[in-house]
Amino acid sequence: MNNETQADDLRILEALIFASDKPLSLSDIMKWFSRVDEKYVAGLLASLRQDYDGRGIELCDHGGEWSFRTNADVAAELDMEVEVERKLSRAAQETLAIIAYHQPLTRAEIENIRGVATGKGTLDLLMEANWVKPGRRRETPGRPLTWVTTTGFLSHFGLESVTDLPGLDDLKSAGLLDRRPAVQTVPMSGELFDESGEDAHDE
Amino acid sequence: MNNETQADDLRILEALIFASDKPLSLSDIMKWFSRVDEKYVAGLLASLRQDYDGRGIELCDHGGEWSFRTNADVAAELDMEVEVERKLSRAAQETLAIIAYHQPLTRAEIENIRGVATGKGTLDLLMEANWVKPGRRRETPGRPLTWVTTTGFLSHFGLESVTDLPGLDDLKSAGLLDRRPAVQTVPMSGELFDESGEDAHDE
Amino acid sequence: MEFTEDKPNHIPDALSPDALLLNLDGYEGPIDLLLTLARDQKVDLAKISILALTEQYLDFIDHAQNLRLEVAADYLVMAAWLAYLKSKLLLPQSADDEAEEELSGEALAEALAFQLKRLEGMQKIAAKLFDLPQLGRDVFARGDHEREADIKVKPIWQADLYDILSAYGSIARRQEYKEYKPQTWPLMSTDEAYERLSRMLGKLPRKGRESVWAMLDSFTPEDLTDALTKRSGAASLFTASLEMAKQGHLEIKQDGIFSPIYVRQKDRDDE
Repeated sequence: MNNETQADDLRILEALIFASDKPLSLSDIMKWFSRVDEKYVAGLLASLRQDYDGRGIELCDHGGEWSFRTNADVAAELDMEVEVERKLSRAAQETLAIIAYHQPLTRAEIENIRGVATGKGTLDLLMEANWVKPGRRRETPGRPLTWVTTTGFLSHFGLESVTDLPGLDDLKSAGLLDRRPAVQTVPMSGELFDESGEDAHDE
Repeated sequence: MNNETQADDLRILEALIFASDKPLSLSDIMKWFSRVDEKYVAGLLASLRQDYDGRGIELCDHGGEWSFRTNADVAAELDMEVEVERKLSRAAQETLAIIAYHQPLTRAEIENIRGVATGKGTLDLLMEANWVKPGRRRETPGRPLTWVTTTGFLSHFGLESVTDLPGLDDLKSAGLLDRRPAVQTVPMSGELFDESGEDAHDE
Repeated sequence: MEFTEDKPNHIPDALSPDALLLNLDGYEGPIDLLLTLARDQKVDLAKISILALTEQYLDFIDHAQNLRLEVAADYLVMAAWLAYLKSKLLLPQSADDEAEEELSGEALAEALAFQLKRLEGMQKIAAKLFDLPQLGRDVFARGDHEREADIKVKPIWQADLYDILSAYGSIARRQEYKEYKPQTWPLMSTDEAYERLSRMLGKLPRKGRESVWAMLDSFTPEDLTDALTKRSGAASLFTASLEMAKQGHLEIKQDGIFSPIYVRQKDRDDE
């Protein structure tokens, strides 16, 4: 692959992501680059991201989907006229945070953490915003559905992956990312409860 | 105006034009740059255009309105072909059948047999499908092109040769010639076609 | 001058029973209220006095007698649980407790503390999450789309042999419905024969007013191979020759029955 071809490929890649009305995954992009391998295109993406580093526009990777976005640090200056979105209720914000930091988790586990029943509307709302989706069923009695966040969530909050969630390490080291009911977290209580089916500590 | 401020202004301008849902005129842009003069902003625009020169995206000025556009010379590369299965039209099926049974024959002859004019598109389509191809020119006035089937036709329809096609008697016994109320236009007689003038548009 | 004390702003109106009812979307349950109370102690949740917290909560429930029943019920469950917890914490731990394998007051208090800490952690992180630059508020995607990458559809034409055969069958069927046309035969008419004869006789060598004798058979078109058309040609030519003789353009002679017939052109006397 000579340099000239690579420069052309970069231009095509740039135009492609720019022209697309939605973020493009590597496999989307590969449709245009069938004659080369994914590793080469991943290299192009990295190089293109480098080109835009620190500019007013950035090439962003949200959960493996690539798009151009304005740089967050010009947000204040940009002060675009934005239709004010209906502010998410505190309950919905909390629920989203709990799903994001504890995923995958069941609705019962969300309720454990929040200490209140979760209205059906809350998860619907988060699903409608394309921030959460049902994940796999937990292989425990009743096979409850789990909930996980989407790439739309990552894209909205400008995160490359869920491991980039703010304060994740702090919460983890404080032991707060525990999906079990509170009483089960007390060390000496362990033997009182049947934990055989529990997979709460898998992160 | 120091360099750092100018770099920041460039970033804001870049993000602004990118995020705008329509091309922005200088006076639009000035709403964001009220503390400086138009000359300065015009300088920023020129500098930004320079930055994008030769990239996959270009900063374009169309009648004093600025926007980012994909570079015209990579636009063609973005177009992609996707293969979709389509059912052959009745007209094309008939035309193909006639060529298969009567080849080599001219377009005028096809029309005589079908009893209706055959659009040029039909033959193009059959050629594109690699089922028919132009044969030799007929050594009659006008030297009309004849049409024949291809080996692609034989392999697609699982035939060893065109002589394997069932005869009219076979078709009749297979029920393919069953009488049904035929509501169709009265076919024109062959003599109405001027052989010499036809196929004038042969490629 | 009247003087009202500012309410501590981190203790919301929820602490007045009426407001509690109105604020249900903000304060959804007893845990939330407990957390608010815990925060009011302005201490690390890990070091919080569960006993003091429990007393405050139970005071609140006592105070809030006018709560709507279904809301109050939710609070009362927690109140009962906390009352139990309080008794556990106050009573000296008996040897029986261990035997009954019940959670000690300390363990329950620890669990409650964890629950509150985790909830607080989640509330804080939710706020932090929504402080992130958000798409459409702080960060923007491209606003205008002048073109998309154009994805052309290339048709892959589908047809099987049956389609082709039935198409051909329908053409053949259509032929049967063609308009009726009387059958015509490729035979030479008398008119054609007359025209042919006079044209060919004109080309024969001439002697005076007459041409040379020629056999009538020789005027039959050479390309007639079929016996029927040959006979019809001969008949038409014979009829035409009789017609020409009658008009005085032609002389006919025959030496005997079934002998060849000869004709020669003859200018009419009046010409």
